[in-house]
Amino acid sequence: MAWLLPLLLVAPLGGAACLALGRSRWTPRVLLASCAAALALALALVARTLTGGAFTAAGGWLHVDGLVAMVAIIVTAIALPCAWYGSLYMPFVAERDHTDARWAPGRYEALLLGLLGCMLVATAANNLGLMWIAIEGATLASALLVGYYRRPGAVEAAWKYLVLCSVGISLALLATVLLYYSAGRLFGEEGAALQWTHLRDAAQQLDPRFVKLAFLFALAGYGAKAGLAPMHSWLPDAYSQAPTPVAALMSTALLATSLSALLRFFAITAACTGPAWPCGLFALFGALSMVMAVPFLLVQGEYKRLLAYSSIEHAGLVTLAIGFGTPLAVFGGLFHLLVQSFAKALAFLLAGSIGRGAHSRRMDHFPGMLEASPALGTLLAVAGIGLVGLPPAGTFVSEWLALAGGFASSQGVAARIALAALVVVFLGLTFHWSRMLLGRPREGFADPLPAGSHAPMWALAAVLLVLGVYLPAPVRALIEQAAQVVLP
Amino acid sequence: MNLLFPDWLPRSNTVNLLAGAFLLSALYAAAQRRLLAAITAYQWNSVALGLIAAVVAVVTGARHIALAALLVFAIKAVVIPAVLRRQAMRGGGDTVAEPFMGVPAGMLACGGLVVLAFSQTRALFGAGSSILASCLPVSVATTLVGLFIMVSRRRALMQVVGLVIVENAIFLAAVSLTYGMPLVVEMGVLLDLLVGVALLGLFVGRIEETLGDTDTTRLTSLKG
Amino acid sequence: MSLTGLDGVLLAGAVFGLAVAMLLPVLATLVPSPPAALRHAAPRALAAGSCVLAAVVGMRALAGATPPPLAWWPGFPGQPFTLGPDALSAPFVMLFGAVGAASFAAHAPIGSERGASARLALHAGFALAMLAAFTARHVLLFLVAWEAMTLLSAALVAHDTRSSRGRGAAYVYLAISHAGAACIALALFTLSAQAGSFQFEALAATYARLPAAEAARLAWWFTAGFSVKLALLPLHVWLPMAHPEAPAPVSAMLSGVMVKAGLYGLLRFAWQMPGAPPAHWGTVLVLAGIASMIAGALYAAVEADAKRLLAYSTLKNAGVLALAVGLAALLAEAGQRDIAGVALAAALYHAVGHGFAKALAFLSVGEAVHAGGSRHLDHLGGLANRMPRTSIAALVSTLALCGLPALSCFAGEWLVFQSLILGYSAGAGQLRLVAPFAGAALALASALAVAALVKLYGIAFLGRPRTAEAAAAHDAPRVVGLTLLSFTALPVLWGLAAPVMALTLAAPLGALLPDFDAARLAGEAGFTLLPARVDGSSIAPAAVALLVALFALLALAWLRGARGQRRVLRRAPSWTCGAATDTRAQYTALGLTKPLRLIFEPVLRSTRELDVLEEGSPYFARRLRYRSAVPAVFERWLYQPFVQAVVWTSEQARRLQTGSLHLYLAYLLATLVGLLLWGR
Amino acid sequence: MHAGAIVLQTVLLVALAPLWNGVVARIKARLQMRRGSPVLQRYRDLLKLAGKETVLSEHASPLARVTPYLMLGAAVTLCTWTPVLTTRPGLAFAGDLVMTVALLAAMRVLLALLALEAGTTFGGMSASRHLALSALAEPALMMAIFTLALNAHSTDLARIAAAVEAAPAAWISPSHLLALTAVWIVVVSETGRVPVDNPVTHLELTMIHEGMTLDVSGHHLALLEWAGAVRQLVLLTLVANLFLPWGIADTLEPAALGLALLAWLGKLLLFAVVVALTESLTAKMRLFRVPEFLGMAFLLALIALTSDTLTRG
Repeated sequence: MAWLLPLLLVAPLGGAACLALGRSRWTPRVLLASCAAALALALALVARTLTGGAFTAAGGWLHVDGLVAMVAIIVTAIALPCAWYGSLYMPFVAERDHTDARWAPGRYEALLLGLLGCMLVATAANNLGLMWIAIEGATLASALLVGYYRRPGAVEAAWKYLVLCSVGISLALLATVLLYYSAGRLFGEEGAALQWTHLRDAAQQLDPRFVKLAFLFALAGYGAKAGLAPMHSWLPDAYSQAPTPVAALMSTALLATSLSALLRFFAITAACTGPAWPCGLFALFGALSMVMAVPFLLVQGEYKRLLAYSSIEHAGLVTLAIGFGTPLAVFGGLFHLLVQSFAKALAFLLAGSIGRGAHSRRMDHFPGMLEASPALGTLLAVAGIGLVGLPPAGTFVSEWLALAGGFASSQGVAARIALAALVVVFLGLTFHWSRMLLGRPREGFADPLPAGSHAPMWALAAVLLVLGVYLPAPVRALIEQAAQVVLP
Repeated sequence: MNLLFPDWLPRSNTVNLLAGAFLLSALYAAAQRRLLAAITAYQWNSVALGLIAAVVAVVTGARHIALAALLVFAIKAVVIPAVLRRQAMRGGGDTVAEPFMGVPAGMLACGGLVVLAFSQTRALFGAGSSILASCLPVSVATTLVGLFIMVSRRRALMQVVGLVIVENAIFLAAVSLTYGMPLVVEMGVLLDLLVGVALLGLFVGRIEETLGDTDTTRLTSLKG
Repeated sequence: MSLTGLDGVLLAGAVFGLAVAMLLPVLATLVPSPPAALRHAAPRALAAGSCVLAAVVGMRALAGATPPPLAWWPGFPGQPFTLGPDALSAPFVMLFGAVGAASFAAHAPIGSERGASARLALHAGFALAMLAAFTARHVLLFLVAWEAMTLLSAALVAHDTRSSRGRGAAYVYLAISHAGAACIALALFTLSAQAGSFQFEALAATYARLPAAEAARLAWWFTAGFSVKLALLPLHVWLPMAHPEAPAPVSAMLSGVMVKAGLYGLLRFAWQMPGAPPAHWGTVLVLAGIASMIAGALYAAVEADAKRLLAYSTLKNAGVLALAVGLAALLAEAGQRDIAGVALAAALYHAVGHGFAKALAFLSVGEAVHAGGSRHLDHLGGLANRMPRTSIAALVSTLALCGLPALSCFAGEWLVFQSLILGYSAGAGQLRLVAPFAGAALALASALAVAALVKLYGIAFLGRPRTAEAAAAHDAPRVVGLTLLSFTALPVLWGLAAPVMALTLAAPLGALLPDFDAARLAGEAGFTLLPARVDGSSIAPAAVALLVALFALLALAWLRGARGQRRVLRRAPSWTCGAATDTRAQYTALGLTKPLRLIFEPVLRSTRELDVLEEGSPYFARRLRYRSAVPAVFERWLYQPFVQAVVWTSEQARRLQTGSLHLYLAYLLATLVGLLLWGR
Repeated sequence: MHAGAIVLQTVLLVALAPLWNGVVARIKARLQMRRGSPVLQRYRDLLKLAGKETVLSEHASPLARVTPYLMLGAAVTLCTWTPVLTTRPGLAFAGDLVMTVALLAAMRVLLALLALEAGTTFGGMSASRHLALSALAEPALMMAIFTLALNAHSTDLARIAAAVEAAPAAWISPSHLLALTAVWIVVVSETGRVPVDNPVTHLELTMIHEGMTLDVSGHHLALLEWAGAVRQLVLLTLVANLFLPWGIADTLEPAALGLALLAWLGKLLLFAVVVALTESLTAKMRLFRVPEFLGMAFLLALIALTSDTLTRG
């Protein structure tokens, strides 16, 4: 409880400070400090949740349970390395591309922290309206970040992102309204019907017709935000155009946040109409996303677009796993949501160093990384292992747990389709990776960033690999609590 | 609490009337070739929305709805159209929206969407509760129409118009179904909407300065 | 970790030893200036020692001492990981230990410091994964080990990061193996879901209780998956690509042990767990085995790359294994369980015997290739006089792989023939049709393999060196040479003491065919090998070896008597009918088996082109260029079309993402409409 | 354990091996209206070679010095379990059909390696041809005897002989005759006789077996020659006693043994006549026709096997 408000406030305050500081050598430090503080507070929150269980705060506006704690950890634990890397990367880019000439100083940091704050609020919000507002805020902040470099591509990507996500968001608002209405008669005091906890507890009495309608709109709306096919179209453009640290954050933290928002609706619907119906829809969209990503992963020239499609595939896998509805699958899905974030963030951060070093975003322009730069090459290999899900990366275990739960469930067909998709994706990704890692390196490739920029990536890699061979009890308990929230 | 079942209200007919006007203005916007005309249509749409809000406020006597109505008038019927108009002027005056398909075909499509929306949402209500009976279908229909506008127009600004129409529709649902959400929420929603439109305007500007005009069909450099 | 009994300690020692050996070189790179011993010598010795421990565990398990499995809970859902050999995995663990020890002892550091320690670390990790794969008793652990085994060996295949051949090989290997692993995992998880447990014991219990149709479906999934590792036609393409590219010590483990992991999987998951293999399983395996045998031997015979040749010979022997297992299944299906036992014994015995021989072959040929500076046989030659230690090992392994009596590959094939004949005369169902062809195929394949291996040793080690490097070749470093020589004992022992050794397979045989009495495989005093029938035929490899030696000595004595004490041996230039020829007059590797290539032209479809570079007189061109290649049939006609189809489809599908915002909005609208229409 | 029988048949085979060649040569000479060399000439040659100085190529490896002894050792070992006079050869437990074929293969391998020792053109050439032909001959031989083994339910040579003898009807069964033809072709090629090879020529374009020993001299050559002779006689004995087991003794009574000895010698003489006739009547075939010849043998053997399956299946 005591940890919650500071956690939500530290980021916005830091952002304001950055804005105030402008171009000062303190600005990056403030960014790092607030990210670190957020991570520390999130850890404290997890400890609180594990010991004390779920609790509601701020007069029912905020609510913390396993899912919240887990997503908060994902958000903050990814934000810190990204910010760390960015503090080395963005200045380099600025002086190479003169971006800051067109851009008020300190605003990158401010926007990043604003995004972080919005995501945390959206995660911890109990009031669905508040959650909606926070996610909309996150969308706006990230849209500005996507357009950070004002080159045509960036503007185009930002425009598509903004338009598509705004539409999605407004559909989500309609969903919120419908849910609110479906419970309108139940609760006396105004606004109680917007509180997720109330709705969950009273799910049985809700009007299923409206709940279903609400879930459909939420699926389309927040689904678009989470990048589920076929609402995913904005995603490759945005991820490939956004500054590297931002892309890393969006493909992991923002994805987790939007999914958790969707999961709130899912939980209520499952409790109201019985799990079969929403599970079916989840499985459908999950499998669709995985299959849809396959061709773009097979035939792809750009590294960051490849990662974008891979994150569509992973989001699909998580959704599908939850759609399976068996405890094992849900556990696997949430575990995958957690562990894939580290793999993806690592892969995106590498895009910065390697892409800038090779002056290209095309994969065939940086072969032989293992030889060109053993450190980056090794990290790239680890990232690849994590993305395709090979041991000892944690994604291996999570993927198989998710599918293992699936084979047993009523959606065995979807599980088999997903397995096939995974295999083909493996073919595609291993092909691209074999070309990036091996072969004769290009002349004059050099890691453009100081060696310190490897540290955050090593940290991500370490977590990824450790979670593949050992799952500490607290993490396991956390994931189990989160699974409890999704499907009690 | 019986306020929630205002069948006996004579005013419900006015609400129905306004809801019809709301939908019509949306369709009118969808039928426009000219940008400024579409913006005007949106303005009427917002006015209808504000009136509905006002009526509901009177009916229920809920203060925050009255406030919401005022806000709607202020923001949706005045500020946003102004912003959009300024953009449109900067974008070369009374430009043409250049629809992909001709107006009649577009109208047919919109009609189909409206029918779909009504058929899917009517079923949700019993014979009674007339306000709801008209408003939710209208709002869903308008949502689809707004989306259709976004799909079928080349101009960036037209897509903004479609988007704000969608927002209106949802706001209609909020007001009519639930007699308004908690005030704070509505504030936030409106604020976000405002910022969003401002941002969209900003990016329309950027598109112009990078592409030289606002034909969004040219924004296809990122593919595959 | 629960340590119980000597075996538990030994196994734990092996596992931890390999783990440390894997981590040491990595950690050493973190130290600013690590001592060389820490980077290579120490981990190498440690790994070799751990493999010896593993071998001991395997032998004790063969003797019936199976420790309660080690348990460790990594925190994932489900039961703790359990690790321990049982009767079935025992022979494989023993094989792994023996070959592993040799391959680490022979793993001399080559090239850059960094590369060498990286290779060693990967090698140790690969060994660890393989040990875990053989001893895992837990679904998740098994899959982790299985995939790690593939991944690490693929990394070793691509250890030369600049070689595009290595990259292609590693990719094909990874891709096909992963597809296979997916089949395995599908079956395993379906099973564990029904069992509600990840433990093999529970799986077996459930598996046996499943309705026949479902059990059969699972068994076929397993078969598909493990056939990839066993490299049965047409899933074999990765093997001749990948095995040669790895460093020689690793190739030894790949060909000698890892291929047998496929056999282990087939026996464990398609036979032991369900109690009996599904219908037609035997027939399919026999046919696949026949095809693999002949293809492997044929391609080996026309191959000129030393290590590829050995890889193809592995393909041939994998075929023999599949044939034996298939026969066993057919016989068991027909109720001839004692003959089925003979076939199974053949499979297990040949698995180990071939493992020894092939590992020795790869180690020694690897040394020769390293010394001669090329894998191409035509760049070697005359090494026997330059690398005596290596050439002895190479000779023994070559003769063993030829299936010559009293060496490790003979007894297995003999048992196959026995089961063929007995099964035929027992009139066992389809066997009456299959047996003759199987016999013919086995005989043909062996004869072709003989040609291939004679070429290998004859061209590389005998005659005159064909290049300066080969002429300047030196024998392997002392440790490696002694390793090779001492490892030579294993294939010899496995051949000479066949009857005794066959008895040691009683435990695994009992695990598969409970009512089979393995003691009947050996005759009186363990001197003769029998097909489990007293009235059948028998062989005594040791006796044969003794007789040959005896008569050879008699001949020596006779000559001594015939010619007294005159000096009789004189060295002189080779006699070429009076002409003085240089080394190029020797037959080339391609030339040596050209007649075979011509005979089997219709199958091989090899391409030959001859162009005259410099005309001399009309009948004698001064310089010619002769090219000859045997096309890769399966890649061209089976795999390339598939890949092309997939890529083409993807190209088409990419049109979904045209970049048009309106289209994307239309997707959203359509989704919404669809949901409204059919969502509820 | 009748050690006597073992020693007897071994000595018999080893001693008579060179003689058979002499007999064939003599018959040929007579057919060509020549007096020909004396029947015992071969023994004299062997003794002379054994006494001669041996020249070894400077490129030869230590293996080259061992091979000749191993060749002879293997050949003689074959004699210990081949049924010559009786269906109860003593050492049957040590070797059977498969072991016999494997030992023959071993000799082939050693010979091919020996040919490659000197690093000369002829060695490689003949080794190459040798490998190609034996790659077809070995399976054909295997198949042919396999046909009998299937009927005898055993790969034990003596049992096969006994089984064939016990079932006279089997002698004229199509499969039996086909197998006999196949095995005869194999024997002809294995022993390097016309029409596959010509033992007296040294013309490099045609020679196969002679080329492999081109660089071998002195006592090594003597050992090789003798080993070849013994191997040839063993093969002939196998044909004689497995396919046409008339007169072979089931017991060890002297009378039966004597009869068996006569029958055996008679069959060998018959073979000699046949070989001599073919050699003087037919010409050697082109080298690249030989594979077809052997392929035919393989095919015949396979047909024999399958027809057997179909008729008795």
